[in-house]
This record gives sequence, C-alpha cells and structure tokens, in this order.
Amino acid sequence: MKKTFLAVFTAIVALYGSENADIFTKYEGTLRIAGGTAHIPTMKAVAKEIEKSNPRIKVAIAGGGSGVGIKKVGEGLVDIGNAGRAVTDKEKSRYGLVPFKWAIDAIAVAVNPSNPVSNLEREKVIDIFAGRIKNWKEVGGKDAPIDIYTRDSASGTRKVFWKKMLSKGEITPSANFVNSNGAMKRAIANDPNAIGFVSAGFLDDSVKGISVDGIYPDKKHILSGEYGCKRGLYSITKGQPEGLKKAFIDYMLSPHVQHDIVAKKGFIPVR
Amino acid sequence: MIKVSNLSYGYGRKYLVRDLNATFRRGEITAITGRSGIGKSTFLKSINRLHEVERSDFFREGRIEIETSTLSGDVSSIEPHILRRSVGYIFQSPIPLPMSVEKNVSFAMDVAGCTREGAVRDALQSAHLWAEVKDRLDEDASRLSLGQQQRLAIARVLVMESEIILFDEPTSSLDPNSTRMIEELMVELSKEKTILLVSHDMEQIGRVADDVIALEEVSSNIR
Amino acid sequence: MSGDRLLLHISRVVVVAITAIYLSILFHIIIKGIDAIVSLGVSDITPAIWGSLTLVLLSVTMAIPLGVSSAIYMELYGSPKIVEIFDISFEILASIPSIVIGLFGFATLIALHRYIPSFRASLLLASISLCILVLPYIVKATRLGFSETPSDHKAVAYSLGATKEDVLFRIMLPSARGQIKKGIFLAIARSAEDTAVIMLTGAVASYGFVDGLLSPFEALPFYIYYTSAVYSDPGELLSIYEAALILICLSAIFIRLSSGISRGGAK
Amino acid sequence: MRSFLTLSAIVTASIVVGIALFLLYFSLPLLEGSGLEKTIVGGGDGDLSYGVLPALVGTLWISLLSTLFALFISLFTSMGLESLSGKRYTRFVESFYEILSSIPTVVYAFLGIVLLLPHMRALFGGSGMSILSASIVLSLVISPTMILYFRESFSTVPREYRVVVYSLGGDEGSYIRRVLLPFRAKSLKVGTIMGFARASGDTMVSLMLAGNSLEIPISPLDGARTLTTHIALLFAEDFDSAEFRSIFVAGLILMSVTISIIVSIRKMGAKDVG
Repeated sequence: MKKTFLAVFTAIVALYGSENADIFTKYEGTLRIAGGTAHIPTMKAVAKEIEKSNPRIKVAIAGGGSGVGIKKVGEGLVDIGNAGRAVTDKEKSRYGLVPFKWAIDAIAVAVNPSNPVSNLEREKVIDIFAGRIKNWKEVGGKDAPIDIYTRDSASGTRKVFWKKMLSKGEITPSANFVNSNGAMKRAIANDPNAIGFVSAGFLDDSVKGISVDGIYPDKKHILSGEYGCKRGLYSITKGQPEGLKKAFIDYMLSPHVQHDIVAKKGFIPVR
Repeated sequence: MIKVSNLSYGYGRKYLVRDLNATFRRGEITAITGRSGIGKSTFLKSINRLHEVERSDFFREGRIEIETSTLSGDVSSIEPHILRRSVGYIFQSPIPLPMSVEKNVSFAMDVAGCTREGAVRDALQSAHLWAEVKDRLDEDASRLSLGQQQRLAIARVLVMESEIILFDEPTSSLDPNSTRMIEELMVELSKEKTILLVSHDMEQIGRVADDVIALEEVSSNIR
Repeated sequence: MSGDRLLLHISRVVVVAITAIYLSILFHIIIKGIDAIVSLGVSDITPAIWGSLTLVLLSVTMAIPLGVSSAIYMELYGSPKIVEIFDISFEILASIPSIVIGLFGFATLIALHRYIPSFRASLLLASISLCILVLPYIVKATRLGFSETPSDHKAVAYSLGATKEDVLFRIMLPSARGQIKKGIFLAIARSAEDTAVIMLTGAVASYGFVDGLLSPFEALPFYIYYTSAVYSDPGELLSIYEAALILICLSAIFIRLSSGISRGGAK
Repeated sequence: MRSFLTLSAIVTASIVVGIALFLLYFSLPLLEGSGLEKTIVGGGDGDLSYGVLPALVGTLWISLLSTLFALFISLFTSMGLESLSGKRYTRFVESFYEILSSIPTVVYAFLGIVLLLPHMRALFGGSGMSILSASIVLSLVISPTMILYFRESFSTVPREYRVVVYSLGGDEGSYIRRVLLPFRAKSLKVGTIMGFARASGDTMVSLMLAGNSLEIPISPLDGARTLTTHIALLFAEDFDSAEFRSIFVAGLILMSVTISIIVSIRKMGAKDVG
C-alpha cells in the first residue's frame, strides 16, 4: 500500500518537476468555484498560492452547499463544484460530472468549549437532534436547554450526518439554520448551550468536538473506520477537466497541497 | 392684420364673450377694455392659442383669422408653435426665463432653429435696453430691474420679427418711469405692426391707443 | 389635563432614551471602526470597497438615462391613463422587497444561461438588478422636478413659439436638475447599502479586485453579512466594523447631499 | 428620439410585469393540483420538507411585532420632538435621524449579533436568535424613516392651532394629544403602513437574527424564517426541486403584499410612498 502511494508521489513530482504553484504560469483567467463549505478554507489557501505565483489567474470561491456545487457545475454556472458527499449516479449521468476526491473528512458533533459534556452515546445524539432530549442535564451537563443548530437541504455535511450519525432520524424543525460550516462554527462558539455538527477540519479551541460512543473523530479513528460518520471531499468538473481546471485539480492532488495544506487544515489527505 | 368674426368663447359650459366682431389693422394700437374677469387676457390668448396649454376646458366658436407676410388663415388651422412665432405676447409681469439675458432674447430663435447674427443686439436695441445690458449679457436675467425685465420681455418677442404683438397689461407692475418707456416703445413698434393692448388704465389708453374695444357682459352665459 | 402632561413627559423620556440608544450604537461603530482602520489598515477590504464603488457607479449610470427618459416620455406623450398606469407600476417597483428583485435577476440568469453560456452571476447581472432597484427613485425625482417647474416659465416659452419638446428640454429639464440630482444621490445610497440583491446575483466572499463585467465581485455589504456569520478571530471581527464604518460614511454622505439639495434648491 | 423615449419608458414600466410573470412562471407547477398543499404546509418525500407556511407566519410575526415597536418609538419620539420644536437643537436632531435612516440594514443586523444577542441569550436562554431579537433590531431600522415622515406631516399643521389651544388654557401636551394627533391621524396610519411594508420586505435582519428555523413559531422567543429569508437561504438549491420552486411562491406572496399595501395607501389618498 505504502509503495503505491510512493509511486504516485514520484510520478506526480516527475510529471511537473515541482511541488508548488509554478505550474500555473501558462494559464490565465478566472476560475469560479462554488458549493461545499467545508472546502472553503482549503480552497482559499490554495487560491492564495496560485494567485501569488500568477496574478493573471483569479479564483472566485463561493459557498452554498454541496447540492449547490453539483447543480451549479452541472449547469455550467461555475467551473468547479465542491461537494462534501458522493455524487449520485443520477447526477453523474445527467450532467456528465467527473468527481475528484481530494480529502477524507469526518463530521463531528460539536459543542461550545465551555460545555462539560465531552462524550455522548449515539442514541442520545439522535434523541437530542430529534428534540426528544431538551436539557443538557439529561446527558450529564449543566441545567440548561439545548440549542440545536442545523443546515439547509443543500448541505452535504447535513446529508451525510443525517444518514450516518442520525440513521436518517428527524432533525427538529425548531432548530436554528445556518448556511455554512464556518457559520456553524461561529454560532456554536457564540452559544454556550449549542450543539451542532461540523466538518472535523473546523474543530479548534472555539468549538469542541465530542466523542460518540467513546470514539473521538480524529485521524486514527477515521482511518480505522471506528468513527463511521465520515465522507470524502470532492471537487467536480463537467466532463474531463482541461486547461486551468485540470491544472487546479492536479494541484489539489499534488503532494505539496495534500500535505502542506489539506492535512494542515485538519483533513486526511488521499495521497 | 387680425379679423375676428362672430367670436364666442368661454370655459367649461360658460360663455365669457359672445359674437364679437372686430378687425385689427397693421399700424394701429387697439386697446381692449372691460371689467376684470370678463376675459380680456383670454381673448389675447385665444389669438395665439396660449390658453390651450393652460386650461383644457376652453372652447371657442366663430373665426379668428390672421394675415401676415408669412401666414394667413384661421388660427386653429395653424400649428400652435408656428402661430406663436408670428404673434408675440407680452405678459403682465415680465417672467424672465431662468437663464442669461442673452439666452432669454435668443430663446425664440433657438427653439425655431434659426439663429441670425446680431439679432440679439438688434432686438435689445429696438427694445431700448442695449445700452443698459450690453455688458451684462451673461448675467441671469432675473438680476435686471423690473422695468428692464419688461423691456427684455419685449426684446425676446422682437427677435421673432412677428408682425402682431399682444400686450397683456404690460405696465401694471411697473413704476411710472418704466411705464412711460414701455408706452413709447409700443407707439414706436405700432408703425410696423398690429398691436393689441389689454389695459384698465383709461389714461394710458388715451395716450397710446388708436381705437378701443370694450368687451361686454354676456346676457345668457350658459351654453 | 394630567393625562396630557403625562403623555408629554413620556414622549420626552422616549426621545432621550431612543436618541441615547442610537448614539451609543453609532459611537460603538465609529470607535471600533477607527480602531480597525488604525490597527488593520484597509488592505483586506480594499477589493470590497472597489467592488461596491464599481457596482454603484454601474447601476446608477444605467438607471439615470432609463429613469429620466421614462419620466420625459410620461410628460410628453403619456395620456392620463398611461401616466397613471406607469405611476402605479413605479410605485410598486419602489416597494418590492429587494430580495424579490434579486430573485428576478437570478431567475433571468437561469433562463438566459441556457442560451448564452458565458452569462453567469456577475458584476453585470448585479448592476442590472440594482439598476431596477433604484430606477423608481430616479423616475420619481424627475417627475417631481417637472411638476415643480413654474408654469409661468412654460407659458412664456410657449408664447415664444416653443413646442412641447422645446419646453421640456429647455425649460423643464433644467429646472428639474436639482430634484434629479437628489434622486441620483438617493439611488447611490440605496444601491451601496443593498445586500439582498447582490447576494443572489454575483457577490462572493473572496475574489480580489473587480476585473470585468462578467466576473464575480466583492462588495462591502456582502462582506459584512458573510464575515459576521463565519469570522474566526478578533481581527476578522474588527474588519467587519471597518467595512461597516466605511459603508455608513458612504451612505450618510449621499443621503445628506440628497436632502441638502432639496432644501436649498427649491426656489 | 421619440422612439428611444418610448422604448425606455416601456422597458422600465414593464419590469414590474416582468417580475410578476417570472414569479408566476416558476411557481405555477407547484400551485397546480395537489402541489398546492405541499407548497404551503410542506410534507415532501425528502428528509426536510419545505412549506412556505412557516415562513409566512414568521413574516407576519416579525413585521407586526417590529412595526408595533417602531410605532411606539416613532410616535413618542416625534411627539417629544414636536414639544421641543423651535429650540435650536431640533434641526440637529432631525439630521441625526436622517443619518440613522441611511445606515445600511446589514450593519444594524451585524450590530444585533454582537450587541443584542448576548443579552437575549443571558435573559431568555437559548441561542438568542428569535422573532423578538429580529423585531427589536428591525424596529430600530424602520423607526428613523417613520420619525422623519411623522415630523414632516406635523410640520404642515397650521401654527394658529397651537395659539388657540394655549389661549383656551391648554398646554403643549393638550395641543399634541387633542389637536395634532387627531388632525394627522391619516399620516400616522400611512407612515405605519409604510413601516410595515419595509419590515415585511427586509431580508438581512431576519436572516442574521431570527434563527431561520422551519417550525411554525408560536411565541416571540421562537426562532423563525421569513418569506424573504426563505428565498435567501434556498435560492442556490437544486433548480428542479420543489424547495427551489417554493422560493418563487414566497416571492409571489411578497409581491402581492406589496401591491395590496400600495393599493390601500392609494385608497387612503396619500400618494407619496417612498
């Protein structure tokens, strides 16, 4: 396994002879990216490097959610769509979409750092999001009502979380809706009684990820499969990518980006 | 020349004047008198059809024919703006347009699209205003004195070289001195033109008019 | 009588309280905003500032000829019936929630994109949508200016042989200039502050400097909206105040200008 | 020249019709047959169902509550200013309210997040995002315009009325309560309706402060989404989905509200809506 990885590394390094953004020198123009919001910090960092090495390239990054990314790239409204879930066969065949997975990410149940709760049974998580458990003291916290935060239907994070963590259980409609991973993190950081779900890459000292059934969503547990609520982060093109789009996708998969950006942003590189 | 035959007019369903017959000749000043509200201004405005832009309920029966070197026929058969270029009108108050002295005088030429060299100067000279304003042509016209403004209004009309000029109580807002200047001007202009003067002032009429028409009360005024 | 006095006292207390609330809000922004400008400089939000300026310039430039000529048309050729229909439709347009106008822009985009693939959410689309948003202000101001033209001036012009067109272009339009300017300043203030329209038609969180009509763009109000939902450190939070202060200054200047003209210009 | 004028007039005047037609075109498939019920109350086959009913109720809650607050604020403020009128600082105070009316809505909403939400959280618990929070901030947004409108209508009341009231032994309070307010009742109504129109059409304050939840709100402390935020949250959805199309229904409802407000103001005889 390790050998194959190494082989790919060497192949890529040999192909481009460089690990940084120099490969973009022969392109110019605007690259429009939209969709999954878990992707945004990584994409922004990559865009900064590209624009620095070649000011004639501009990268516009918008959120919207995975559904939006898939739909927009399919309709040709953007060049690259981002999704935090797999593209369905229906979507693939309808638009001729080609997805590239460039990271593995877990979706963590997240609370405010001041919350003493740091582990929940999966059943309790399901009950909390369904609105059946309403107070933190019922799960070992302080006596305070639970504020639930969720995302809209375009969110891939929500879709994966709903399927793999909640086993397709209901999320109470009285939950507050936010529209990106970034906004979820900000909302939970502001609200001591909050619970929500967020891409593991967004966990830091302002939002606390908690263990489910004793398993914390870190690299070890994700790779071993013990933490099941995980997904790939994809970038999608309509048809096989070429030109600037191809260069961008290749760059996302290059060892430099995989190790110096993707991994640093808290995701698990695929190469 | 203006020939009015069987003219009746009024607003809405009410007659102001019925069956008026008159002829106004070149070289004469004809004064129009009558009690206030009887429709003296309306009579003047019905000649150059200015009432049409002011009130929509105006009606007229009978004929108003004009004859100048460029136009002849009933006024209703002539395009209003062409008609008005041949029939000058001086209002009660001078009403300078919000522009420079020069632009005020050249306004009629500008809208007619025919600018003549020296026309502004000629008109101001004929209106006896040139000496006072020749260095103030770019000033806003509202900065002239009231008397000067009224002579400006006359210059503004003279530039059209119209052969008919209608004066609607032109001196009612002026001091005696300015009044005298306007009266002299009218007499001077009447040598070449047909002039109608609406006035209350019997002394003034005595001083300048060659003929007088008094508008009379209508007996049955409902249409 | 005592009821009357009580009412008076309550209202004076409310005046003081409300004024105090607004003042403290204003001071809060000004102090934090100045703090931000001093400690951060403006480099982070410069693209958004330029984006907003370009957007305002484009949308108002489009709205002026359209709005003024519509008002001229109504004045010159409109029958009373047509004028009334136009009046009502502009009144409705002026009161439609801006998000609905943004939605209209977005729906137009979806419809047009099928045929013109290069037409996407962009500066152009957002400017056109904002132009629709501010158009009624220009029409209304121009018509107000026309209606305020002294009727004496019109009568004199007619008596000198002017046609309806002459009167409009030589007398009414110059006299409406003050009101039109007022309408333009109001339109500038409105298009600078609107968030809902540009959010649906092409504003993005990060793009850099405006570089083309068909490109996405950054803008101050969208920056405030987006960043206040996702900021992750105190510096980013402070930069929101910076954007807010600049945006307030922009709007306040133009609102002041628009009302200043109306007070001084009405003769 | 004439054809250019005609063209631009037709273009500008038909925009309204164009907007209405677009909204109808996109929302018609949803309004036909059994789609109507689904559109209104929700109940799709997905894991989330979108009806516009919660948004409609949310809009009513937030715009009514904020108009109520704003009416209180602006009525008392303009009465207070009236009683102080003639004093040197009233002119200053008026330009102050003019500047307040120019502050962008998104800035008010941002200030709501940083200044109001922590207090709401401390007072009532929960996330702080609620109908109440949005309404408070929204009332601050619409009050300056209402105050300016009321002030303007007060300023045209003949000065003699005050003199008569004083000569009959009344004071400022009796003048305001017994003469000014009844005399200007229509302006007060129109100003309030205009405030309501602005409140119901606002997006940013509700989007950033009301929590956007999907449940039909029962108390002012519940979260809610409004018709406007429904559009803002879902415009980028899958173009063929029922959720996406429901935003056009929301747009249609908003437009009908606008039209009925205009009609009612016109019926009251006040032409000036701005």
